[in-house]
Amino acid sequence: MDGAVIELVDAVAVLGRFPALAGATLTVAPGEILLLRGPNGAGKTTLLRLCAGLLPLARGQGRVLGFDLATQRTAVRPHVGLLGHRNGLYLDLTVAENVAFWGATAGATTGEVAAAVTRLGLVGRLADLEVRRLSAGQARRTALACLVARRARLWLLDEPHAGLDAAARDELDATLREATAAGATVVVASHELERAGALATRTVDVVAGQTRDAIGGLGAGRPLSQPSDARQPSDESDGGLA
Amino acid sequence: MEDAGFIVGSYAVALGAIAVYAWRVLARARRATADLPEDAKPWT
Amino acid sequence: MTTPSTGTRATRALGGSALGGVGWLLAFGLGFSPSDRNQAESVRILYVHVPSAWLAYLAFVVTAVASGVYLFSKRHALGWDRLAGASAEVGVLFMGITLVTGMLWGRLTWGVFWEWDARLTTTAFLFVTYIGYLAVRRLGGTHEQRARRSAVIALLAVLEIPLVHWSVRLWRSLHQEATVLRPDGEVKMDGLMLFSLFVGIVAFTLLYVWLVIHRQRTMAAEDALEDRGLDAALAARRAEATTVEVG
Amino acid sequence: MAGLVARKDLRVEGRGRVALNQVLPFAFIVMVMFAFALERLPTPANTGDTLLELVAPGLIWLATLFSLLLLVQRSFAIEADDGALDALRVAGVDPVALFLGKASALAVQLAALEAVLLGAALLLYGTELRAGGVVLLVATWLTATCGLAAVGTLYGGLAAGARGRETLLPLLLLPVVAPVLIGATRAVEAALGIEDTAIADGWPWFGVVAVFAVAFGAGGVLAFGPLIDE
Repeated sequence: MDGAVIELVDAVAVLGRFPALAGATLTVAPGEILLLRGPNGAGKTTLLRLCAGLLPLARGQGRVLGFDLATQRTAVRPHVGLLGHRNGLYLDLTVAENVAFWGATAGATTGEVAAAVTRLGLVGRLADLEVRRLSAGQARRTALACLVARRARLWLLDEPHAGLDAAARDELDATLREATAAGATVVVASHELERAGALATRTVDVVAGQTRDAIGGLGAGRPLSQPSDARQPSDESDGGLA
Repeated sequence: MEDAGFIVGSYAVALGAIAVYAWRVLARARRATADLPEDAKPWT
Repeated sequence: MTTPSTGTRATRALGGSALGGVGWLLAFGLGFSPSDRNQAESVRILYVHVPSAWLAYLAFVVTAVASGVYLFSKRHALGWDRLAGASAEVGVLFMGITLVTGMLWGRLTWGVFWEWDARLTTTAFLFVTYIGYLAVRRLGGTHEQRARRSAVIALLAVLEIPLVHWSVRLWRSLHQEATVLRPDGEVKMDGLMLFSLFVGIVAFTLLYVWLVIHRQRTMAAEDALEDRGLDAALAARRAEATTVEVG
Repeated sequence: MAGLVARKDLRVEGRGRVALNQVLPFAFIVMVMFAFALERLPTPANTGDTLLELVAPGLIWLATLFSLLLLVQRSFAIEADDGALDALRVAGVDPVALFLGKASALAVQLAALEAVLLGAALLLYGTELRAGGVVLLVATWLTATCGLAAVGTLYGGLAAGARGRETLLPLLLLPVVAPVLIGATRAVEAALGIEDTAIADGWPWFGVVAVFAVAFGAGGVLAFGPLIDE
């Protein structure tokens, strides 16, 4: 895939009547691990959902994996993996059953599903445990296993490190590096600078619905003050049929 | 005219309901167009 | 335009003629037309009941057609969605009037307010279905989402009408009650009575068109306001970014 | 793909057993409540059947409709628990397969529930089966189940993400299923020989239910995509 994975030019996306994304311009090359940095409510989640083809493009242009977001946003979805605050799993089903289901939606063979499960270390007794009984880290790894099984080429992760202990975070970072090595591209939205920073090849700031290239890599980025806009509903809530 | 109550009543209900609804629509129209500049009115 | 409103010279003329129609309806319906041989005065209610029923059905046909055009036309013009919404709202109003006047008429003719007659039952069913449609229209989301969702529900409602009518008619045929008179249609009308009915239909049609035009324009104005609101919110959002930068 | 979704729904139900442990008892209780409400009336003189026996088919289908509301809400609750609905959209699962999958899983649960309700009617209301009417009974049972499952999944999908969905679903669904309530009740009355109605009289009613099932099967396949997508 030669061209850029994500090309946004002044993209605007609206939650209800609030322009959560007010003109984001962003280009992501294949194989990158991009860190989207910014306070809560800056529009990070909306940006990820827009790239996953879940939100209509209100204004501006956008292409993901060669698909035009204005007209082909349903076609882009099978190639994208979005991991929000909720893992999108079935709590009553076991780890193995969940990964098998989500893999099957993308036509993965049982071999590929088994490989994904073992790669995320979800083996033995853990594989037959219902997701309801898993720890946050294990559930997060199950969701990642689903992404691997679905062979997603673009990973959009929203606060993936939230709720994980140090060991689980290291595993997560290893998985992301493996994914990019295998040709995937990863975009991580996080406001935890020290964790994600070490991982990212590039950092972009998201401020009040717009993107700014951070000055240099991790080091130079200075912590952003929380914009004092009180009326701003947080867009971190899951975007059902708002 | 016997049963006048029912008959006039039916007219009153029908025309009354239409009048109330028309009034509500016009009031809402006035509110909506109050701060809408002349050009933005698609029907003018 | 001094007072802000959705009115234009055309709608004022239309409004005037609608009021004229109502005046004629009152004059003929209550005054000049004779009483019926066997139903006596209650036939006058029909001059309101029948037109409102026909206009309600027309309104729902307009909603269905407009929804179809919105969904299947390439341009997806929101104007059609607004027409569908406005017509449905006026349709529910007229359907409500049809039911109430139908019950008043039933009270005088059959001595009972509600009669599980095929026509009245279908009308009541349509009334509830389109109240559901209006509830769906208020679900929020962008204008396009609202339009698409409402259009689908409107077409499903149209799919439902023949089914309900068929099953209700079949159901009523089991209990063939021997009422001499059935509401409208079967009631023989001639001369002045037929003219009064005609006046009723003309008056209600004018009212329907006038109401739909104003309702649709109000919706257009509100949508335009929202879009302008979006620009304002966008500007404010962008301004926010600069203040953070400076701060 | 539709089979995949259906198996997933049924496995979740098999694991969680909410329909079995909650919806089924609810349906049974509704039947008992009907009996409380109607049983004390004197038996009508003419046919010798008790009132409950006369209205049993209607009560069965009413209890089915109320249970359908719960099953549909449950069917979309399992998606909403952990954001699976969004994940299904991102996975690019074809809406037609999603609709057919969820509808067939719902149909299986609904069919089982209706069978139990018929059993309850035999037990509580003194309904007797009639050999001749069994074909009509089974035909109506299956067709009505397909129709209700299709329309339930369709309107369930619409209400899934909306605010106030618990109250929106009954408002939208109950009027729409009126033809099934009328048709299926009359057809079952003919099948059971209530008031000595001939079996032949039941088949036009079966026609109504069948047309409803076909119409909303097709309607669902076409309309589910636009309704479920954001």
